[in-house]
Amino acid sequence: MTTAVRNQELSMSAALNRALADALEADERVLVFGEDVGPLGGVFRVTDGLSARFGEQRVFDTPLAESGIVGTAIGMAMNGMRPVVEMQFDAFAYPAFEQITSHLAKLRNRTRGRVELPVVIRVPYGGGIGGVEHHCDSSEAYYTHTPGLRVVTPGTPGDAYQLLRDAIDSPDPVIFLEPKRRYWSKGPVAFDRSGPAMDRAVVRRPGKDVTLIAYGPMVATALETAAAATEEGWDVEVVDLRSLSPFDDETVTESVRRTGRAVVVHEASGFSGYGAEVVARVTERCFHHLHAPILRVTGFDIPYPPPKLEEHHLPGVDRILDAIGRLQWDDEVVGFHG
Amino acid sequence: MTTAVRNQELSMSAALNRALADALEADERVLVFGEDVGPLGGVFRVTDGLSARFGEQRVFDTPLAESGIVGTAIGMAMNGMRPVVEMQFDAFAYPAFEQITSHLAKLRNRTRGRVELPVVIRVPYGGGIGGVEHHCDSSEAYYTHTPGLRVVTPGTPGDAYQLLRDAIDSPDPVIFLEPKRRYWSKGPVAFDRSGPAMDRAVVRRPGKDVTLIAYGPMVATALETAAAATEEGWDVEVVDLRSLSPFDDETVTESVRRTGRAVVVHEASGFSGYGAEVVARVTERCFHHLHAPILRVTGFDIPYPPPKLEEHHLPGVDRILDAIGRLQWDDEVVGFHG
Amino acid sequence: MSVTGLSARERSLLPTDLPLALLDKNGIPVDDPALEMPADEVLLELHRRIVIGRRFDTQATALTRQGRLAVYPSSRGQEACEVGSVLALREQDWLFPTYRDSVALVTRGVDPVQTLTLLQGGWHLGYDPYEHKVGPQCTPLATNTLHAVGLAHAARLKGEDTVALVLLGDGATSEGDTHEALNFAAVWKAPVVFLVQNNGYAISVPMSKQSAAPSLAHKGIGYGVPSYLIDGNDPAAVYATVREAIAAAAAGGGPALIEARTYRIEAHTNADDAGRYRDSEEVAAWLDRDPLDRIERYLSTRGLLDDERRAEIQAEAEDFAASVREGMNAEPELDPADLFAHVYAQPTKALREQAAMLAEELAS
Amino acid sequence: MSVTGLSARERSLLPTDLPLALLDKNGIPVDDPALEMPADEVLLELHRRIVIGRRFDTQATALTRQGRLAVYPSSRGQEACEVGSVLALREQDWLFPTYRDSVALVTRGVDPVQTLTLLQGGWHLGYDPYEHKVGPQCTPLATNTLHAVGLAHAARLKGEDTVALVLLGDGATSEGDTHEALNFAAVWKAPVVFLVQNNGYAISVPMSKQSAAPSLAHKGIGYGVPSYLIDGNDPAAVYATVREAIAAAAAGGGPALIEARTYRIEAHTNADDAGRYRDSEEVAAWLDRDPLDRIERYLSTRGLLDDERRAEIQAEAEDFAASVREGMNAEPELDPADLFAHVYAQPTKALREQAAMLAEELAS
Ligand SMILES: Cc1ncc(C[n+]2csc(CCOP(=O)(O)OP(=O)(O)O)c2C)c(N)n1
Ligand SMILES: Cc1ncc(C[n+]2csc(CCOP(=O)(O)OP(=O)(O)O)c2C)c(N)n1
Ligand SMILES: [Mg+2]
Ligand SMILES: [Mg+2]
Repeated sequence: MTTAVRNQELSMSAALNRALADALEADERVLVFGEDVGPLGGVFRVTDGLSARFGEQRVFDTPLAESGIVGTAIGMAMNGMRPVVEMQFDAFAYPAFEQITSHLAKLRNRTRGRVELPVVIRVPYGGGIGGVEHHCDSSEAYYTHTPGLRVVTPGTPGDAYQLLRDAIDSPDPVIFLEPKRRYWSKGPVAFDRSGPAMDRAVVRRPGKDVTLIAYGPMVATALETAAAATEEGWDVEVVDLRSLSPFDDETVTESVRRTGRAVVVHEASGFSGYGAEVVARVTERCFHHLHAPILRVTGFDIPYPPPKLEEHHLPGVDRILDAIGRLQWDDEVVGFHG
Repeated sequence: MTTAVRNQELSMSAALNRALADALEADERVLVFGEDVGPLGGVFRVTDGLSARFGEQRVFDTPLAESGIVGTAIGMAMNGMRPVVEMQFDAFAYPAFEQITSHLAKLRNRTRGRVELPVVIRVPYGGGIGGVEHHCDSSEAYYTHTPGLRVVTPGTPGDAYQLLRDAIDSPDPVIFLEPKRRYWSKGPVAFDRSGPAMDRAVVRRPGKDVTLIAYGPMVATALETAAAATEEGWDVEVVDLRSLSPFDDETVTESVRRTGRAVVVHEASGFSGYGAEVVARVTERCFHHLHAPILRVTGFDIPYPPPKLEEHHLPGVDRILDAIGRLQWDDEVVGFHG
Repeated sequence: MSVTGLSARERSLLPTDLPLALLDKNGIPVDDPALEMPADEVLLELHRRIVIGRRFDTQATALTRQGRLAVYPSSRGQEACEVGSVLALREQDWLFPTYRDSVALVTRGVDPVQTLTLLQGGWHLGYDPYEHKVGPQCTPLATNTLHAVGLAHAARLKGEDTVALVLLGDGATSEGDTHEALNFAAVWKAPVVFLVQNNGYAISVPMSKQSAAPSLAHKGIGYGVPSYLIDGNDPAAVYATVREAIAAAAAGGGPALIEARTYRIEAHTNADDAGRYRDSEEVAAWLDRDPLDRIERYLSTRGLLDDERRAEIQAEAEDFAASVREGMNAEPELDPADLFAHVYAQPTKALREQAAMLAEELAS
Repeated sequence: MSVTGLSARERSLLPTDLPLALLDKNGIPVDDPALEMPADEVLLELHRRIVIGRRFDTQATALTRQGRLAVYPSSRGQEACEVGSVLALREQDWLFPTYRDSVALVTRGVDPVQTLTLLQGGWHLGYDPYEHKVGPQCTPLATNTLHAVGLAHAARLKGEDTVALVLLGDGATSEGDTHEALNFAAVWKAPVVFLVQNNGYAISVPMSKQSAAPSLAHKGIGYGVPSYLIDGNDPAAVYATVREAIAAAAAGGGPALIEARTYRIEAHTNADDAGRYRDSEEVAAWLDRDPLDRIERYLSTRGLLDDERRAEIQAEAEDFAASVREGMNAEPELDPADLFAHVYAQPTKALREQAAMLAEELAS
């Protein structure tokens, strides 16, 4: 049933569901657990039908405790399992922060490679769904700053499938960030895993004037922006990072050296955010190719706003176009952050 | 007794102890609590003698639970207190991450200013003391990326006193990072709080060739480097950030525009670390004044090493001098991160 | 392992085997109750507030269907807890509610429109916590238990006679924070009452997957906290127990843990599909134990409530619901500039710049 | 609140009022014990291992004074727990120790130099956890409880007959992770034994500031976990209890919680100054309850141990200590390049570059 169809149009949620099912099918060490991932199928239905199909020994609900979920996943992985756990919403992963930071990320190194923890933590993240407080955080920077973790995030249903399969197969722990506002967006999914490796960025749209660097929920927004930018006469290249840690210097550097201008986009607050790393390292490597400082278009430096105000917080096409416009095409000096 | 002496030579630990004593004396709403801060006086003796002097109602040991410490501090602050709590070592603050991130940082905003949380979380951080695993993390970036928190760190005993007094008086929650390798370094302390405001950086050493941006434990290292650099013919300006969040753009930008070159130094891993923000925002603001990309000298992207290897991890004078040397004095292009 | 007998200390900390009650499901007083029956005026007020609370709740659920509320977690079926516990509070006491406790809030006197502001998507909190001594409705599970302990402990340090009542669900008892809060409260003898509304589910997860303990109230003894297991659909029992626990806490007796057995009649929220994890017979059995029915029957039997009075209260509830509808019809006034207010006591320079940028965008 | 009596379930979960023991402080068997006295060979082995363990411990403390160890948390006085629990393990069982449990490790067979590698500052872990089924000595308090539960649950899913024994301190019981671990273990019926070494202090913080419960073992019932309160200075009692708990867990009976009352004779670590928070009379009283004395007296009275045998064991212990001294005199071989190994399964490009940079620095 799973191998016949090679290519299908699926929502991201369905693609993730399919990736979990195929991984459970392919490897009996894979376990899926967390809050409400059993009979309910998860609040976003990503685990829909899995406990019925694979049994409650392999797909199960846990008591309500995130540190407990990650801590026991670590113990299971020590004993040869490959746990895939869900944090119901991004902000609800914070109780697990110690287990993630002090153990999950570090145990391989601390034990000189003797303990391997192939654990995947699925975290629905980001806003744009009208969620009330604590339901829309973008917490990637907390994880990318923690050596030992891989952090990946799909921008398309196709990547959702492939990256999740790759994450589950990875010998390293992976924080798998799912852009919740894109759960219901559809796109083609190939099941042969023929896409680029998990740690590679991809050029989603080639262009020659400016590089737009995006990931997760902002990939679609970046592509929209690129389309709109043609009207202004800008040929925008869109790079989808896919892997936030490690960072694919090669792909990004090649693009920015070619275009000479770049904008990084993310939903999370800008200050000390992931975009800062992108700016810093790309600037180090491309300094003499840059016509203007790399700008960031990000969420403001505020707690995530209530639903009725989130549109003002989230980077959108206009704000990104504005930033592109400030890339000193006529050599005037203006900074986005003032 | 506390007001007679205006200026004294103290270790940073003693200066912090004095700041706590003076704050407890000045304001009866101030409470000091945490693990072992009572009769023992804290594992670094920063709270030495305080419970005897102010009583166990105001300076007390708690059960061993960091989320509990921060969570109850929030409740106490809601009820008019000004709690100053201690996390025994940096990595042991992680269990409190949810309380810090979802409540301490955000409650003012979430309640539209009705709930004010003047809480100070003291966190001994960083390495260089031969500490075993989990005792040497530099976790500043987790906090600086969290809007609503102020993050400050003293580099000198004088600042330790003043910044801690200011932090306790601040209406905002403050993550107060104490560089543990500098606890025993001595320096002059003025008790009149005549130094710059809590959110201002200071130029610790003026120079004209290159700006070295440092904070906390690296301030002393930066000053040493500056002294050594004179032999190479470089006149190095050292900026001590003091406040990591908010960031003092004015002082830093002024310096970098003047020198045209800069290096940021910190102990924490470089990737997605605080230095990235410094590079990104200073580059945005100083792009056309820069002769070379701003470089970072940081800890490697690895878990903190065991004691016998930490010297290789920590930024030291030589490594910083190397970075200064790579600032394209002869216009060759080399990046620190390869 | 062998048990050598139960000490007096243990006896004083363990809950009863069966939930304490004052009224059975038909509203008939139980024999030889371990709790004190509240005065008639209290019972009448419990009834009145439950009627109003339930009407408020159904109104809020209706508002989700009309798109006026982003989401609403109903407490239908749990009104004995929502109302009984709040009426047991004294004015100087604090309430620390969760997202499910909107009915508790309006019972405490919080303006209903302000109560719903969060769920409407207008601002994270619509009311002033200090006005009615009600903490923000808390979403990160169990985190509010620690706030309650801190606030109550501070009150004690200040010599204030304040008790904090914190509400939490069965699922929330599994979080580490609940453990830390019970322990801190016990060690500090903080005046806090923990009321666990055990409504059988944490979203879809049933109690059998949440805990293997004889009851959640059995957790108390592990902290030295006296514990009560009560019938959470009996308004009189909830009121009497919370009242007793508050009096003890106020008298310096320290915290108490109450597990109230109740049931969530609606789905977790309007966005949930409860049919995926429970069947309608189960719901029907609990409808048969309805808290409103129960107190209404008791009061009617006692002759304290007649049709006329019931109609009056119903009318009051309708008025209340109408005011809610009306209030929620108005779009909340929101100024995007407020995004940057209250991040810090004074906006930082960076925030002022960001605010200016947004203002410029909006002006163009 | 009134208690209507104790159900059979409750009875099976609660600990005894007084700590269970087999030998009193003078080594005299207690009357009518609730535990089964281990066989003579086991008692002899307990004694031998305690002698060796103690010698190891004093040797390690001495090494701190010579600067050969960065830090050492002594378990002097706690050897009944360290040795009794480990000898009760079967080969296929796992041990999850803390920083204080070096004696447990060497008793389990971990090489003593590898045991001390962490504290020497050489690498974070000197031994292979899979070799003797011993998890890394855990510093972040209580976090290892969850690892033990996960490992044990996985074993059960795989159909393996493995029990995990996790050690923790009195202070660690206050952390949220302990709560979550006990709860997960109970709900999953995971084969885990939680052994709390209640040594009276968490660094300087005494039990009175840590918990107000009748005992820490009283926490068990709140999870549905059977609990034992035992004399943690009685090697026979520790062995018998852990053995019983492991057998029950292996048989599918689920987890158990054991509180062993013991005492830390030395300061928290060599860096600590215990004089700041406790007096010498207290220490003296506990020296009088010494676990080694106790079992030695018992075995001698029984005629199972004579001076000759004691001398033999002492000699063995001295040899062991000598081998430790020798092992620790050698500087650990450390290659800075290893800093970049094992961060990921394969070093990333960035790490390879950083490694190259360091190599270049070191070469110049
Ligand atoms: C720390 C945390 N984890 C997860 C969630 C997501 N979540 C919201 S409500 C809920 C179930 C809560 O169940 P319970 O405590 O029984 O309260 P009830 O909803 O039944 O009133 C979950 C898992 C959350 N809000 N906070
Ligand atoms: C999460 C965490 N917080 C704080 C510490 C610092 N710390 C190390 S040992 C200790 C006391 C532990 O006491 P207990 O659990 O009783 O164990 P003992 O040392 O007595 O064996 C503390 C506070 C830590 N290691 N981990
Ligand atoms: Mg519930
Ligand atoms: Mg202890």
